[in-house]
Amino acid sequence: MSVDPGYYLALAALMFTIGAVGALVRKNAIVIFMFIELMLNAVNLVFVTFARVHGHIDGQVLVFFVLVVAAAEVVVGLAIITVIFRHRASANVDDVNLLRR
Amino acid sequence: MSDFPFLDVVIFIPLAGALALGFVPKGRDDLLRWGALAVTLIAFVVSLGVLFNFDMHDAGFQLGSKASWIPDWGVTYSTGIDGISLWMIMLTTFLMPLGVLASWTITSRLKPYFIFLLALETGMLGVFASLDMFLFYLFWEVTLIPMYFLIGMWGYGNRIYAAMKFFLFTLVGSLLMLVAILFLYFAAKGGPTFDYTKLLTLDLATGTQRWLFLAFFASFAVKVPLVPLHTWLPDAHTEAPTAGSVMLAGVMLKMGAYGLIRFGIPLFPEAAKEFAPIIMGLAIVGIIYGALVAAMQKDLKRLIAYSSVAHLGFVILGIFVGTVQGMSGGILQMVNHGLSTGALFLLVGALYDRRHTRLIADYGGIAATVPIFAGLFLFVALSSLGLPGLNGFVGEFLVLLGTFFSYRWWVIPAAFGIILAAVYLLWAYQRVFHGPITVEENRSIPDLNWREVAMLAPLVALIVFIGVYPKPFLERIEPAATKVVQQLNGGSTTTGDQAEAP
Amino acid sequence: MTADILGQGFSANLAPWVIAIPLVSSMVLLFFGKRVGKLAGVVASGAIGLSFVLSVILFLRLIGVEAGHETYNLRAAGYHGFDWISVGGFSVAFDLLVDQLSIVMLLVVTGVGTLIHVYSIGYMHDDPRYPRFFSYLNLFAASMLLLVLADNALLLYVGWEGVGLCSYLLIGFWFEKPSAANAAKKAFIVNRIGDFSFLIGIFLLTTTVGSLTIGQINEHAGAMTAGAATIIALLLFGGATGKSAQIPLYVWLPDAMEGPTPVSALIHAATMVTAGVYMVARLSPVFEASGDTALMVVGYIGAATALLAAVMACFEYDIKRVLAYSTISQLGYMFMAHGVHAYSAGIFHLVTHAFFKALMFLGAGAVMHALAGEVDMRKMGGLRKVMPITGWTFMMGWLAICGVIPFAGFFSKDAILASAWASGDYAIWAVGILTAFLTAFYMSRLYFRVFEGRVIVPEGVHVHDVPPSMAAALIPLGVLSVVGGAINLPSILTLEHFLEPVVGESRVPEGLTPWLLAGAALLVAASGVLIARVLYLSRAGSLRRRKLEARLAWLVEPARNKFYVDRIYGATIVLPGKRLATWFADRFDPNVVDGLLVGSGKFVARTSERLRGIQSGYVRNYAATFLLGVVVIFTIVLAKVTL
Amino acid sequence: MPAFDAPHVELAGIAPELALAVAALFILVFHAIVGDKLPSWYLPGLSTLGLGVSLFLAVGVWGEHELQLGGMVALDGFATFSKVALAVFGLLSVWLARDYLVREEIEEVEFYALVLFAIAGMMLMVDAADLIMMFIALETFSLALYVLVGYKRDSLISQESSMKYFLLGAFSSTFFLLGIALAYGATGTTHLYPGGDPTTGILGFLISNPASDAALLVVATGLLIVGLGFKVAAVPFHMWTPDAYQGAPSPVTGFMAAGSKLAGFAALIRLLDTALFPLRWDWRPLLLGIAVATMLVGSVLAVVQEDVKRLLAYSSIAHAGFVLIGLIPATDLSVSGALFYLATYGITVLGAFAVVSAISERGERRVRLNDYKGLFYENPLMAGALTLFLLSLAGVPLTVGFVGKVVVFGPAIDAGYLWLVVVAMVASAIAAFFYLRVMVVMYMQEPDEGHAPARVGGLATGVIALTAVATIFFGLYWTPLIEAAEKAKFFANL
Amino acid sequence: MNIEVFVFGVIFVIALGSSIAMLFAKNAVHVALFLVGTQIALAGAFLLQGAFFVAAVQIIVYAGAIMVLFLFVIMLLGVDYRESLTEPLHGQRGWATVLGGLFAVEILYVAFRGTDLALGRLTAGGAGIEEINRDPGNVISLARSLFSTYLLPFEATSVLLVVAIVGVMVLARRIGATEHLATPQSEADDELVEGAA
Repeated sequence: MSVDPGYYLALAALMFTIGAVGALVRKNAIVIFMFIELMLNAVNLVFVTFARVHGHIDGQVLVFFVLVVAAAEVVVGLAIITVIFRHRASANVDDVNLLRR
Repeated sequence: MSDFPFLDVVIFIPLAGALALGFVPKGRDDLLRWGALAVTLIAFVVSLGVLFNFDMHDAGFQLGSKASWIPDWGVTYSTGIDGISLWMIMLTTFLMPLGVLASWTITSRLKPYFIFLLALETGMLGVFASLDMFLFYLFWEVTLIPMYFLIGMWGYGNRIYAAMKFFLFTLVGSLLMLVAILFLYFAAKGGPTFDYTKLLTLDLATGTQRWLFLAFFASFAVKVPLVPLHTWLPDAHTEAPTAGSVMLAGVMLKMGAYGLIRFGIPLFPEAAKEFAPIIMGLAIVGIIYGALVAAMQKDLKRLIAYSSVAHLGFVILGIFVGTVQGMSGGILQMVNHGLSTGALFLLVGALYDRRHTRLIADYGGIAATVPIFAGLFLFVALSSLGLPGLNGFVGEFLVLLGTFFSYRWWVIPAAFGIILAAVYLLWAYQRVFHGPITVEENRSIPDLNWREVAMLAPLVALIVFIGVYPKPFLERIEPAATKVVQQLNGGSTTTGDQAEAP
Repeated sequence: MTADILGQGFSANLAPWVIAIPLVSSMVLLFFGKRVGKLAGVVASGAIGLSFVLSVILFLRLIGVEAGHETYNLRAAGYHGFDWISVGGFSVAFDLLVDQLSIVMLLVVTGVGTLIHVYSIGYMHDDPRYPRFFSYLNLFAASMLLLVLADNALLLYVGWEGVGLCSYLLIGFWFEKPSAANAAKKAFIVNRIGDFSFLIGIFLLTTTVGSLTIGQINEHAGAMTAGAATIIALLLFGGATGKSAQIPLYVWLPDAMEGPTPVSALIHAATMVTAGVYMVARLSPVFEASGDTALMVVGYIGAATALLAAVMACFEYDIKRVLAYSTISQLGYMFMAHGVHAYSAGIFHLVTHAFFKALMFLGAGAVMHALAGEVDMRKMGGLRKVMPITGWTFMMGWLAICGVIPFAGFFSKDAILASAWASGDYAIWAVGILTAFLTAFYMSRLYFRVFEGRVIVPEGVHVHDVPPSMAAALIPLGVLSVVGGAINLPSILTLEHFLEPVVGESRVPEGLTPWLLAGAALLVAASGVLIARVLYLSRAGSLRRRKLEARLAWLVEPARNKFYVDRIYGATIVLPGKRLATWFADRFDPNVVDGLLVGSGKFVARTSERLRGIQSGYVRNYAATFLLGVVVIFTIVLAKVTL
Repeated sequence: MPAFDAPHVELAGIAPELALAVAALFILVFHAIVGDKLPSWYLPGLSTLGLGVSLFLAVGVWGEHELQLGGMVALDGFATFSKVALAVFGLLSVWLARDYLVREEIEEVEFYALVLFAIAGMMLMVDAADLIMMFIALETFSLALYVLVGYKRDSLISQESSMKYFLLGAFSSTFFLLGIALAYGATGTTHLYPGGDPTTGILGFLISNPASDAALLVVATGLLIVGLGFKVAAVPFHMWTPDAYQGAPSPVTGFMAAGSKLAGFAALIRLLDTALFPLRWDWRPLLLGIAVATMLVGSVLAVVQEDVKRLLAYSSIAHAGFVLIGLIPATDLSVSGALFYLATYGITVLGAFAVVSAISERGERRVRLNDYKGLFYENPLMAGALTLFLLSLAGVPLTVGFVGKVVVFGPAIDAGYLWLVVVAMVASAIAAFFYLRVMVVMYMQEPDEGHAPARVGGLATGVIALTAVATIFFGLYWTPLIEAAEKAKFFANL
Repeated sequence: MNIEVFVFGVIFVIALGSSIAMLFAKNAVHVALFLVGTQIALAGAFLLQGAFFVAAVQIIVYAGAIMVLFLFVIMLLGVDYRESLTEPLHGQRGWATVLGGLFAVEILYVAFRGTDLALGRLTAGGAGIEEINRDPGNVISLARSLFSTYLLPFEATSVLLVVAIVGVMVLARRIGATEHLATPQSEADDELVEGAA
C-alpha cells in the first residue's frame, strides 16, 4: 500500500501556495525570489508525482528542464537584484517604485 | 455622354493638389494660396463635367467606376452618383474655392492648412460617391482627421476642446456603424461583400434591421446632428477657422443626412419606417429647441451653429416623412443650408478678421459703418429664415408640405420653427447691426473688400437662383428621391395627388 | 380655368413687366445707389410710374374685352412664366393673373405708389441713404404687385412675405434708433406668426383642392366640406390678421410708425396692410364655402378691431399713431364688409381709404417735415394758416374719412354699413355706426388740434409749406379723396358690378332703407365732428376735456396703454419664451444635454484617475493583483468543471 | 521498454532559430576576438545578416506542413508567418537600437546578441508543439528581455523596470509551469499534437477521451492562459507592462511590444485554437472576461497618462484585448485576423517607439507628453510619422490599424460575438481620446523653449520611414498580408 | 503503519514546516536555510516516488549549487540585514492571506479531486515507474528520453543558459568599466526620484 498521489499533490499545492503568499508578503527581493524557487520546487513535485501516476518517465525528465530554467532565472535574477542594490543599497522591493501610476 | 471619368477624377484632384502643395518651398505663401485656389477651382470645373454628363432621367447610379481592390475581403473601389449625391458633390466643389478664399487671412502654417483642407475635400467627395461600404466608411472616417487638425491648429480660443469633442463624438457614432457594416458584410447573400448595390437586395429580419439601423443611425445622427447629440456642433463651429466652419456646416453635416438617405433607409426600410416617427420627433424637437437656444446665444458663431441644428431638423424631417416632396425638399434643403450657413460663416469670419470678437455684445449699429456687409448678412439671414423667393423657402416649404401629406399635425410644431427662425436671426441682426454704435472701435471697421465680395457673390447668386428657379435641382433630385421614398414606404409613394378632407 | 381665361382674348403679357420694372430699378439702386445719387428718386418714381402706365394699359385692355357686351363676365388673362416648384404630384408655377379684382389693386398700388414715390423725392431729400430708400420702395412695389398679380396661393405668399420684408427694411430704415429697429423686428415677427397660419392654410388647400391656382381653388371651393372650408378660411384669415393688423396681431402697426412717413403712407396705410383684405376677397369662395362660420369670425374680428382701434385713436397724441390706429380701425371696417359677404364694398373702401389715408399720412409727414420731426399734436396748432397746401389737402382727407358727403369715404363707408344692414347682422352694423362716430370724432380732434385754432409751432423752427414734389403728391390725392367715391356711384361707374364676376354679388338694401342708413351715417359723422369741435376748438374746450376725461377715466387709462395688449403679450408669450429659451441655452443645453454627453467622457477620465492608484508602483501589489486574477480564473474554471 | 532510438533530426523547422543563435554566438565570439578594431557598424551589420538569413530560411519553408523533432516543433504556415514577422521586428529593432545605443553610449555587443537570442526564443515559441518546449522558449526570450529592459544599467528606472518585470515574470512562469504540470497530469503528455498515433498528444487525448476526463486539463488551461496572458499583457496580469515599458530603453520597449506580444499570442493561439480547441466552451468564458477587462482597463487607464511610453504601454494592453477578440471565435478567419493584427500592430508600434526613441534626446529626457509640445513645428516629419502611427493604433482608416480592426472584429461578428465587438468599439473610442491628446500636444500647443531639434540618426529615420510606408501601404492595399495570414494554416487545423 | 506512509508523513511535516518557517524568518540567510530544508525533504518525496536520479539532482544542484548562489548574493548584500516583518503596504498582507487561502482551497481541491477527475483509471499508480526503474533503470531511461523525445528542449536549454550568462555579463559589468560609459544619470531619473520622495 503506497501513499495516494493526492497527498503528494496536496503537499505540492500547499508549498506552492506558501510560495505565492511569501512572494506577496516579503519585502526582500532575494527572499521573494526564494519563495518563487519554492513554487518551482512544488511544481517539480507535481511532475514527479504525475510521472508515477502515469507510470512513465517523462515527468521526471521535465523536472530537469525546470531545474535548468530555475538555475538560469536565478542567475539573471540575482544579477538584476545586485545591480539595483548597487545603486540603492537596498534589496527592499518596496523602495523600488519610481515607476507607478 | 463623354467617357472621361469625371467623377473619379474630381474626387482625387484635391488629393493630388494636396500632395503637390507639399512640394511648395518654404516662404512661398502666395503660391500656396493661389495653388489651393487653383486646385479647388479645377475640381469645381471638373465637377461641372459631372453635372453636365448627369442623366437626370436615370434614377440609378451613374458616372461611376468599379475596380477590384482587396479581392480577399470583397472590397472594391466602386463609385457612382444619383441625383442626391450629385448635388452634394456639386455643393462640396462649389464651397471649397470659397473656403480657400476665406482662408486668405490665415497667415500661419499655410502649407499644412491647405493640405488638410484639400484632403478634407477628397474625403467629403469620396463619401458622397462611394458605393462600397468599406470605401464609404474609409472616406467617412478620413474626413475627421483634416477637420480635427483644422479646428485644433487654426481655430480660436477653445479650439483643442472643440476639436477633441468633434472627433470623439463623431468617432463613437461611426464605430457603431462599423460594427453594423461588418455585420452586413457577413450577412450578405452569396458570400460576404461590401458592395452597396448587392447589399440592397438583402432581406433582413425586422429585428436585425432594427439594431443595424440604430447603429447606422447613431453615426449619422451625431453627424447631422440630431438633438440631443448636437452639443459638439456649437463648440466645433465656434472654434473652427472660417473655412472649417464653412466646410463643417456646408458639407460635413450633410454627410449625416446623406448617410441616412443612402444607407439608413434603403438598407433597412422596415426599421426606418418603424423608427421614422421617433426620428421625426427628434427632428422637430431639434427645430424648436435649436431655434430657442440659438436665440439666446451671445456668440454669433454659436448662434449660427444652433441654427444649423434647427435647419438640419427640417432636413431630417423631410427625409423621414415618406413623401417625395419631403424627401426632395430635405435634399434641396441640404444644399440650401450649405449655401446659406456657409455664407453666414464666411460673413462672421470676415467680421472676426476685422474686430477679433464674435460676441454679439461687442457690436451694435455697425450697419452704418459696413453697409455692404450688413446688406449681405441680412440677405443671407433672410435666406436662412426661409424668405420666399430665396432658396431656404423652397426647401422648407417642400419639407413642410411633404410632412403635411403624411403626418398632418406634425407640421404645426415644425412650421412654428420658421417663426422662431425669424426671431433669432432678426434679433441677432438687430443687436449686431442696428441701434446706435456703442463701441468706439466699431466706427472704423472697413467694409468688405473685393476678395470677400468675390467669395460671397457666387453664394448670393445661387441663393437667388434656387429660390426663383429650383427646377434644375429638383428635377435631378426627384427620381432618386422617389426611389428612396418607395423603399421607405415599402413600395408605394405618397404624393400630393390625392385630395382628401381634413 | 386657365384655358378659358386665356380664351378671353386680351393679352396679359405686360403683367410681368409691371413687376419687373420696379424690381430692376430697385436692384439698380441697391447696387449702384452711390453712382445714381440724387437721381434715385426720379429713377424709382419713373419705374413705378411706368408700372402705373402699364397697369392702365392692362386696365384698358381688360375693359376693351367687354366692348359690345352688356353683361358682366369674368374678364381675366393669365401669364404663364415658368414652373417654380414641381415635385411629385405637386406643382406650382410662376403664373400671373389679371382680372377685375387684381386690376383694381394694381391701379391703386401703382397709382398711389407713384404719388408717394414722388412725394418721397422731397421728403427724403436730405437723407444720407437716399438711394437705398428708393430701392426699398421699389422693391416693395414689386413685391406688392407680385402679391396682387399672383395666380396661385403660393406665389401670393411670396409677395406676401416680400412686402413683409420690405416693411421690415423700411420701418427699420433709420436703424440707428433702437425704437425703429425694434419696431421693424416686431413687425416682421408678428407678421411671420400670421404667415405661419397662412402657410398651413395653403397646405390644407393643397390637400383638399389639389392645386394652388386661384382659379382652381375658387372653382373647387364649393366642393369642400363646410368644416374643411372653415378651417382653411380661418387659417388664411389668420394670415390676414397679421398683415392687415387685426386682432390679435395688430400690435405691430402702431410701432411701425417709426419708419419714414412716406413708408407709413404707402405700406402701412394704402397698400401692404390691405393685402389681407385683398386676399380674403381673392379667395372669397373658400370663405363662402364654410357657410357662415368663417365669415362671421372675419366680420366680428373686423368689427372688434375697428371699434377697439378707434377708441385708442381717441386718446393718442402722436399724430402718426392716431393715423395708425385709424388705419387699423378702417381695415377692421373692410373686414366687416367681407364678413357680411360684401367683398366689393370692402374693396371699395380699400380703394378710397388708400386715397385719403395716404393723403393724411403724407400730410402728417409734411407737418413733421415742417416742424423738424415733431409728432406730438399738443405742440401743434393752426397749421393750415402757415402751410395752406398741406392744410387744405389734409382737410379733404379728414372729411373723406369722416364720411361727409360727397367725399370718397362717405360712399364706401355707406356701402359697408348698408351691406351689414342688409345681411341682417345688426350688431355689425351697430359697431360700424359707432366706429363711424368715433372716427369722425378722433379725426376731427386731430384735424382741429393740428390745423385749426391758434397757431402753435415749436420754438426756433421756421415753418414752411411743402416743396413742389410733395405737393405733387398731396394735391392729386386730395382730389381723389374728394371724388374717389365716384367709382361706385350707382349707374355711373360701378366698382361693385365690375367686381361682381370675381367676388360675387353684394346684397344691398332696397327701397328707402339705404337712404335712411346713409342719413344715419351722416348724422353720426356730423355729431362726431361737432363734439370734437366743442372739445377742441371752443374756448372752454380744455376744461370740458378734463371733465370728460375724468368721467371716462376707466376708459382713458387703458386706451392710452393700448389696452395693455402689448404688455399682456409680453408677459404671456415673449417673457416666458425668453425665459424658456434662456433656460435651455444657459442651463439645459450646457449642463444637462452636454453634461450627460461630456459627462460620460469625464466619467472615463475620473475612473482612469481612480484606477491609476492600483498601479501603485509596488511590485508586490502587482503580484497580489496577479494572484487575484489567478484565483478568479481558478474559481470560474472549477465552477465550470464541477458543475 | 524500447532501446534508445536516436531521433530523426530535421532542422528545416528550427533553421531560422538556429541561424539566429549562431549569429548571436558569432557576434559574441567575434567581438571577443576582434574587439573594437573594426568599425562599430559591423555589429548591427552582422545582426542584420543573421536576421536576414533567418528571414530567408523562414520564408523558404512557407507552405510546408509537418511535425518535427519528436513532435517538439510544428513546421506550419502559422509558425512561418509569425517567424517572418518576428524577423522583421528584429531587423527594425536592431536598426533602431543602433542609433539609440550610439547616442546613449552604451556598449552594443551583447545588446544585439540578446536581441537575436530573444527573437530565436520567440520563434521557438511560435513553432513549439510541446508545452515544455514552449516553456523553455518562453524563458529564453523572457530572460533576454529582462536583461534588455535593464540594459541601461545606470538608469534607475531601467533597473527598476527590469526588476519588476523579472520578479513578476518569474512569478508568472511558475503558474505557467504549474499549468504544464497539471496538463501533463491530465493527459500524460506535454505534446500538443498527435504524432503518428492519433490518440497521443493533448489534442489526441481530447479527441479520443470523453470530455469528463478533461476536467484537470481545463484547470491546466486556466493556468496556461494565466502564464501567456502575462506575456501578452492581458488584464489582470498586465501590471508589469506600464512600468516595464516606461523604464526600458525605447527600442527595447518597441521590440517587446511587437515581438513579445506576437510570440505570446502565437503560443496562446496555437494552444487554444488548435490543441485545446475541443475545450473551447471551457476557455471561451475566461477569454471573454479577460478580453473585456483588458480592452477597457487598457484604454481607460491610458487616458490620464503623462508619459508617452507609459501611454503606449497602456495602449498595448488595450490592443492585447483587441487581439484576444480574434482568438475567441477560433475560426480560420478570426485566427488569420489576429495574426494580421499582431503583425501590423508590431510594425506600427515599432514605428511609434522609433519616433519616441529618436526624439527622446540623450538619457531619454524627453518622453513626457509635455515635452512633445509643438513637436510639429520643430520637427514636422517626426510629428507626422508619430501621428500616422497613433492614427493607426487608433484604428483610423487608410492606416493598417483600421484594417486590423476590420479583420479581427469582422470574424468575431460573424461568429456571433457582436456585444464583444461593441465593447471593443467603446474601448476604441476611449482609446482614440489619448491618441488625440498626443496629437493635440504636438500640433496645437506652442513649443517650449530649450529643446534643440532632435538629431535623428539615419537608421532610425530609415526605420520610421519603413514602418510609416508599411502602415500606409498595408492600410491601402492589404491583400498580400491578409492572403498570407489566411494561408498561414496550423499543423493541426480543426 | 506502512513505512512509506510514515516516511511521507515525516517529509510532509518537514517540507511544510520549513516552508512555513520561511514565511516568518527575518533573516534572509535563515530563509535560505529553511528553503534548503524544504528541498531536502522534497528530495525524499522524489525518492519515495521512484525518482532517484531527480532526487539526487535536487540535492546537488538545487539545495547545493543554486542555494549557494543565493547565499552568496545574500552575503554580498549584507548578511546581517534583518527584514522587518511589518507590512508597509496597506492591505497587502490581508489580501495575500485571503488570496492565498482561497488559492490553497482551490488548488487542494484540484490536488485531491484532480487525480480522480482525470486519472480514475490509474489508481494502480507507481507500478510503471517501478517497472522502469528495474529495467532499464531510472538513469538510463531518463537519458534515453532526454536525448530522443526531449532532444530539442534539451538543446534549447543550452541557448537559455547562454542567454543567462550573457545577461549576467551585461548586468554585472561595473559601470565605468569601459571608458566611454560615463553616462550621467538621466534627468528623467532625477525627476522620478524627486517625485517619489
